[in-house]
Amino acid sequence: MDPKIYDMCDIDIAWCPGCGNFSILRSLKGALAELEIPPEELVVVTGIGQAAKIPHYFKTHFFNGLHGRTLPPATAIKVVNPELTVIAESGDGDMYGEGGNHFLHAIRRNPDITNIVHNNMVYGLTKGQASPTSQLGFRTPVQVKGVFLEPFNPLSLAITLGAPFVARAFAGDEERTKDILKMAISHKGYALVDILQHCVSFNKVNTFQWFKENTYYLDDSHDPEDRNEAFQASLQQDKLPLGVIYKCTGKKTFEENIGIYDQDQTPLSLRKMDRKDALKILIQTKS
Amino acid sequence: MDPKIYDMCDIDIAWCPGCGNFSILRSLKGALAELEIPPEELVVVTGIGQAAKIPHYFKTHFFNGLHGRTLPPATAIKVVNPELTVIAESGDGDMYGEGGNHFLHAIRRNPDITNIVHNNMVYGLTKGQASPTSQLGFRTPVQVKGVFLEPFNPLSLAITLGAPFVARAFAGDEERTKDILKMAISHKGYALVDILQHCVSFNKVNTFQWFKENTYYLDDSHDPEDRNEAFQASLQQDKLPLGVIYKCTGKKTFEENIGIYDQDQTPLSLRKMDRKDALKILIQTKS
Amino acid sequence: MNKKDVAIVLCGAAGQGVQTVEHILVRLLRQAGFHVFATKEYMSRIRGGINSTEIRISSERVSAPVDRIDILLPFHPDALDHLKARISPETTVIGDRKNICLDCPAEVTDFIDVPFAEIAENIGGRLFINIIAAGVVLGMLDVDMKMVSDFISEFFVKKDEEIVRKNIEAIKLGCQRGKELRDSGKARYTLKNPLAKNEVLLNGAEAVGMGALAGGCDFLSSYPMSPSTGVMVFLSQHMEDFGVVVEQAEDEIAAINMALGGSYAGARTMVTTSGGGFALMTEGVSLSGMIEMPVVIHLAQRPGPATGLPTRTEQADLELALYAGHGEFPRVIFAPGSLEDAFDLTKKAFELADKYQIPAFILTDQYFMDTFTNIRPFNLEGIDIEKHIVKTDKGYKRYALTEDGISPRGIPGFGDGLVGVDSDEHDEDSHITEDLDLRTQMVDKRLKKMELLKSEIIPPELVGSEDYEILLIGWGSTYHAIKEALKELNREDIAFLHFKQVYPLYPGSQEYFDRAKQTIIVENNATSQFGKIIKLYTDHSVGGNLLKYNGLAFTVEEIVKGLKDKLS
Amino acid sequence: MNKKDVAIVLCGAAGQGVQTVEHILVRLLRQAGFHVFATKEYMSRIRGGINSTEIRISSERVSAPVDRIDILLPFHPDALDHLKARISPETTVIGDRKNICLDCPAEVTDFIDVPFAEIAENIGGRLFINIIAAGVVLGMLDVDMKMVSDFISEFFVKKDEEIVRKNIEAIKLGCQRGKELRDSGKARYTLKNPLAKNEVLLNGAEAVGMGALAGGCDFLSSYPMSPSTGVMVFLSQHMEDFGVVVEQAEDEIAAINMALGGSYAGARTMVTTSGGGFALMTEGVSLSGMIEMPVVIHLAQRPGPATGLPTRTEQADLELALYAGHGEFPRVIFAPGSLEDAFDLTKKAFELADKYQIPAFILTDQYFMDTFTNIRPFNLEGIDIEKHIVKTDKGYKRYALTEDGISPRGIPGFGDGLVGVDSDEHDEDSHITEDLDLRTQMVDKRLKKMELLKSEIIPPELVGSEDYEILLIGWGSTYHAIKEALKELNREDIAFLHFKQVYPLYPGSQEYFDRAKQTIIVENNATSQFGKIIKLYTDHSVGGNLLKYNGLAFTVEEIVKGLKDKLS
Ligand SMILES: Cc1ncc(C[n+]2csc(CCOP(=O)(O)OP(=O)(O)O)c2C)c(N)n1
Ligand SMILES: Cc1ncc(C[n+]2csc(CCOP(=O)(O)OP(=O)(O)O)c2C)c(N)n1
Ligand code: SF4
Ligand code: SF4
Ligand SMILES: [Mg+2]
Ligand SMILES: [Mg+2]
Repeated sequence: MDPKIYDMCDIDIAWCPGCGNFSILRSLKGALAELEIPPEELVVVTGIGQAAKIPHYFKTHFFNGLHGRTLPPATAIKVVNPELTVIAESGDGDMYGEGGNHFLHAIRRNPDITNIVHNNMVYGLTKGQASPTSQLGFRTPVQVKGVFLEPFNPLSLAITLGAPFVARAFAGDEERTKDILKMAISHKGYALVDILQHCVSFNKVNTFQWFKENTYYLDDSHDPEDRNEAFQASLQQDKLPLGVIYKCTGKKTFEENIGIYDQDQTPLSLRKMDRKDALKILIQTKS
Repeated sequence: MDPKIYDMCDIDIAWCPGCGNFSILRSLKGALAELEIPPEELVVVTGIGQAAKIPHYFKTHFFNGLHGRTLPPATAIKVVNPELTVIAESGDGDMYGEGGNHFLHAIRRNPDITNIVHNNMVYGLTKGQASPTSQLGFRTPVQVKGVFLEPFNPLSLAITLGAPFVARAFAGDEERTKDILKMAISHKGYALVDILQHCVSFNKVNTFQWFKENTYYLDDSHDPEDRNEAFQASLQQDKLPLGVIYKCTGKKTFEENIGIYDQDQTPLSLRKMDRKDALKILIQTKS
Repeated sequence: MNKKDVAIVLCGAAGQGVQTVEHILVRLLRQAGFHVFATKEYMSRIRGGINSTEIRISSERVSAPVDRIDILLPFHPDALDHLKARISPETTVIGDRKNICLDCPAEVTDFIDVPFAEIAENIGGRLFINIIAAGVVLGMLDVDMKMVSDFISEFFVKKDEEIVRKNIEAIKLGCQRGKELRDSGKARYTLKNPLAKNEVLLNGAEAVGMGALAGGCDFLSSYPMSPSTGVMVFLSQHMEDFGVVVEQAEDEIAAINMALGGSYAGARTMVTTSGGGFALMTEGVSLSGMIEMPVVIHLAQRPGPATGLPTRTEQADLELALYAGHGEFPRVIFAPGSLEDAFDLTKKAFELADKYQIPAFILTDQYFMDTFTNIRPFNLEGIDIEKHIVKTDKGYKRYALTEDGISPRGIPGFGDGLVGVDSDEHDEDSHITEDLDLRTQMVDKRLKKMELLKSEIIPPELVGSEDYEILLIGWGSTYHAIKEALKELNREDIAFLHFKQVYPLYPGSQEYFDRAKQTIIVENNATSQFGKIIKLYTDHSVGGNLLKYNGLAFTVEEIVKGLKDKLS
Repeated sequence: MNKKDVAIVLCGAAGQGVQTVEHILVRLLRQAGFHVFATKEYMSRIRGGINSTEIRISSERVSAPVDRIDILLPFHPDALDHLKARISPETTVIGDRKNICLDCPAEVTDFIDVPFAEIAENIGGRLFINIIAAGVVLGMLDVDMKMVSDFISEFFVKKDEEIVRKNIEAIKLGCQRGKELRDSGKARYTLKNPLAKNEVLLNGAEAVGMGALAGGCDFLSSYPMSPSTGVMVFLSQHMEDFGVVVEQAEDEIAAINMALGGSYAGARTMVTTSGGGFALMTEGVSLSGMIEMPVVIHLAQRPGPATGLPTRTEQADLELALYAGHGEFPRVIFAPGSLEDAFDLTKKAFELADKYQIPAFILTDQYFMDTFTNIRPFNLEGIDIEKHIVKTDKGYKRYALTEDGISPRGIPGFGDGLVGVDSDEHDEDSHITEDLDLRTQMVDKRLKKMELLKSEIIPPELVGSEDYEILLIGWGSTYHAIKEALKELNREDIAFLHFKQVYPLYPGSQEYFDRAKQTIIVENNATSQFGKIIKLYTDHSVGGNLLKYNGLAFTVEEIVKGLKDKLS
């Protein structure tokens, strides 16, 4: 498929020129095109923030909900219609701050969705406060003395929680980000892709250059199927590893576990409902 | 100190006879007495649930707030008056379910509080639904086919998030639980004590006996200061290790970082406020 | 003593098996053809404390709690103290002498000593006490022994034979005692016309749950919270036979956001919650308003603020339901008074939510959830489920501006179009907009649906004479109690207007008020919240009120007395 | 052209430095002794789009937005289209010809070509455009050059010398152009009586922040959300000099629960938030009600529902603030109309919250937060902070039942007593209770405080003739616009009643309404929420309304026109 099929004409993109979000959008379109997923079979669920505006900029079904509430609707959409490809996508503040509890429990639930986080280590849309991933010492108008909360490590956390696919990418490398996204989307079960993203307006510390200098790709010596090794890799701070950190297959998904598709594969959303007889029987049990 | 100084007369305890909560209460009183912490210097903050009723049963200051919201008020109380010993205590549902986001971020903040969780692997007060720590296959009136969400491992999570003290205890062993609590309370910084607790009314799987058979104490060969070793220990599932799993010292606390006590050690709550001059100066900067 | 109905109260600590007695009695008595009504009040604890269940048995339909106790079965020494205000010389107390505490202020004039504990020990242990007690009641009411032992066998079907046998023995011994009492004339009730034979026995949670199933509910996400959990448990039990996704969310915020996502994808979704849990959902309610996404919210009220009294009842979250969520958007709020209402209105809530793409509320309360009554089986004619979903085509616009404000709703994966929804102000195609004229149009479009909703309002039900001078007003779960009180008062000049839909208000309400010389509202709260809604949306200020907010439901006598005081 | 005040509008994309021009202009013009007023409208994005700032400069006090544009400085080709409805033959457009788009529907009759870009390039780059533009305005208004260059040096003090020099050069060049225009008579304004010399220039966020400091605030926990973040930023900047804990919470639920914990421990705490964030706090509001814990809630409104228009303004969360939280408990709600109000009322909110142990609200909005005006420095006499905290003794009971409903509040660590608070219904000692008579007493105790609160209500302010026939009603941030409109209308028979406290309502309000033949309410929302509060709490139904809900604040002309239409 040509990534052009996702293009929308006549749109005014609200991102700042030079922002890493543009690259992420291109990588995502590329990945979807190569996976042959047409817009009609794709739902992108987002919260609120700069990253969360992404479904307004390409052709897809979308649910642009509340700040921090990306994962609950995404999980529900997938279970109601498993035939759809569901991507839950948002910023670091949205996903790990306001939405932290859903992050924990969505991973436990293991729906077959891809969770993409644009991690610019700052709150962009609200003009530059610290996010959970902001680095120690990062100064903002609110964190006047610099951040002193332990930065949140989404990768280690996801691995600890049992996520079956955990990866890190860098927006600055569109090609490899595309490849990582392809793997994540194809993976059955919950897949996290935390994408390091430069914010040219509010993060003057973790810039494109900084990310370039402080990341490296994991090579073949890394075995993503070894959970312990993956965990160790996720903890590395001196240089941040990129690529698929952890991967395991065969974990049952939420949709499979819930039981609704044991007998009948028809998506819930398309089933015919005739409940008169069943209700009659049910009511009689109460006599 | 004699633990009797915490006794209240004439109280009607709402816990079921045989419940592990009674033992936890005794261990806690013992620990506090041995640490010579009088009720007047202690604040117990709880949420809602059976465990959360604990401060109604012994002498202490207490803030029995909302379900899931134990850690935010506890953090605030400690920073407003660091002279108080602050314990944030509640059930597994409260702390890891409804309160999951605060669990994540309180650990990042590292207030000098002790976080005690009565982990009975079930929602007691609401009559027996699954909690985040319920084991796979656990059946309830809501989880009719048994739990299939990945059980939540609070210890691994806390270690991953950078908690400086992480321990597991078993309510059935009052003496050693008391010792663990003593270490946790004395530890400077956030300290988690997840206490396995038998619920005789709603958890017929993870009973006193089950916990007895499925736990063991870490011995001297375990080095709690080795984070990696601690993490590995926290992951053990065949038999659950008890004791101090992880410990590190010297991490700055929230109260120290926030800056309010850099110059003046007086608790915020007891400071005199005269702001007229400072306000005059401030207003003049706006001319 | 020869009453048309008997009020039996069982009282003991949590864990003493009072619920088992209740369960057995109400079902057997209904099978025996009596009308039954059972309601309980209990503490927020699992064991201990002191709880009570009132069972009314009658040859006429009976559906409201009374203060009066005809027969009291105390299982605990604190029982008499707990119920002292309700014990009168008319009360027959049956039970162990040791449960009649000596320094109890209650004046027990009619005590029948039945040594339950001793009899039980003889059979094999104290755990048979409650079965024996049930037997005594059944015996006094002359229920057929065969029916009783069949029921018991069935009830204990999963236990081993020895246990079944002992339980049958226990209940038989109890029945025998009951018969003896009956025959001795000590406790004689002539309840005629057993007519309830073909009826079913349900509580509020089941009626709401069945209404949800009838309304096409196929997705429920919720977080446990008394007294709303019953609906989640009910649907969980029927997940398989009805194909319903039931998911316990990590918190209430996840619950409502899941429900909205599910609805977006094409399911008919619902949440069930209570006060504090609902408070957490209010941002989600606003999202439903903005993205015009159907969701049914069952809000089972309990006394607040905050945690309040988790197992008690109140009607104090009406204003919260009405104003929940920031910004301005339409909604409907139903408040069932009867089990039939609960079924019909829950079903209707799904229909309206879907048709108008709005949040629809069912407001119940702990009293309503936990109370059993026998009723005729629900009418299932015409319960065909009509989904208001369109197949999309290429140019589909989710928020097309239409005459009446309703934009045809598509779902992803059904048709060729793309379906977007956006919590920001949006254009017709659901993209973020900063076009401020469009903003105004979109607000108007959403609010316009309020007008359409007004054409479907359920009128209030007038009980009593059309020719009233005094009009009682009530809403929701107080229905039966006020109705019975009205009957008791037996005055031609008083009628009762019951609102099942509390928002938007029925436009004809004004007329009812105008016809009255005096209006009195009865509410289970402290500030007369529905009275305020009436003041706001009609030109009437309710004249007087009868309010109760101690955590218990109104009894018939309380209403009678309260009204007599006001009217004298 | 000889106006008593000039309305200048700067318009460009986000990131083009419009805010810098605004910043420099308003401060320099105020220093020059003019009265200034500056308000902005902007899109929810960081770069691009199209935003505008209106600056009014006058010899008389001026505090409200107007539609009229006297001077327009377009920095972007889309500017004229964006502002077309406000451009008239009276508008002088100054700027680069390339920013006057040719197919723009706006009729520009008075265009002065100043090649900003070219001049800027000559100095060293396009980034000087905005400084030059500022200079032009300053020159036209004849501001002293020395003052200007001193200000610029100070403004760029942290930059290197070369940059300072170039900026001074730029602003001088601009000033020169401005003077030439002034001298040529092309754009002449005679603004007399510069009197604002000793005044200060503040926006709403700063006024609320200073009020909080004056009210003794020493703890703020919040989560960023436009337009409420300004208050958090303000307090963060002054954490050190005032000893305030400012903590960014992980979410709004944590924020309010931290604030309640901080208050319990003895701090004076506050949260600042907006629509959706506040919706998440509603359970916490109920907790404040139940445990009787003071907390000040600053709610800066923006258009909803849901995410709505994050950077726009609206007055549509009044009902939410009033009814937020399950259960029944007292609260107060203030809505400042002026910066002075914001200071006084925020201070007062802390006092009342503490004295009555309740949640106290300050309701502002984006317009109010972001708008600058010069005012006299706040009066700091009598700002001594009185804490209503008692030292406890051994037998201390947190919820002692007292005559007036207020139980003396102790804190842990101050005195010999133990201090417990409980979100369940509790006894005097704060332990969980199931004593249902006590429940009623505790509800009464909490609600009783409402009566006391009524004795401290701030009366509405009547503007205009006492002898009115027509009464305009407004609340909160519309104050100045309605006031100026009233002056403009210049009719003896019209007065304006402004409510700064919107709940509980001033008991004497009724009288004001009774004296009017006609009442008209002006609200920045779609359903007249304050009108509903008047209907509910007085015997008056407001006669007509002027509503606006496109996301912008009312301008003077809009109100004038709206009223004329209604009155004709
Ligand atoms: C309930 C709620 N709280 C706060 C906000 C304000 N808000 C919008 S976006 C945002 C943070 C954005 O940060 P992030 O998620 O990292 O996205 P980015 O803009 O950096 O891409 C916040 C706090 C909101 N919209 N809703
Ligand atoms: C907002 C909110 N949601 C739900 C509840 C109902 N609730 C009370 S306690 C509880 C769970 C208790 O489980 P846990 O925390 O494990 O404590 P336990 O009773 O097992 O000790 C729930 C769901 C509540 N009080 N508030
Ligand atoms: S503010 Fe930062 S994250 Fe947002 S669009 Fe601009 S550069 Fe990107
Ligand atoms: S329900 Fe379980 S946890 Fe609660 S008191 Fe009883 S035994 Fe303990
Ligand atoms: Mg971000
Ligand atoms: Mg538990």
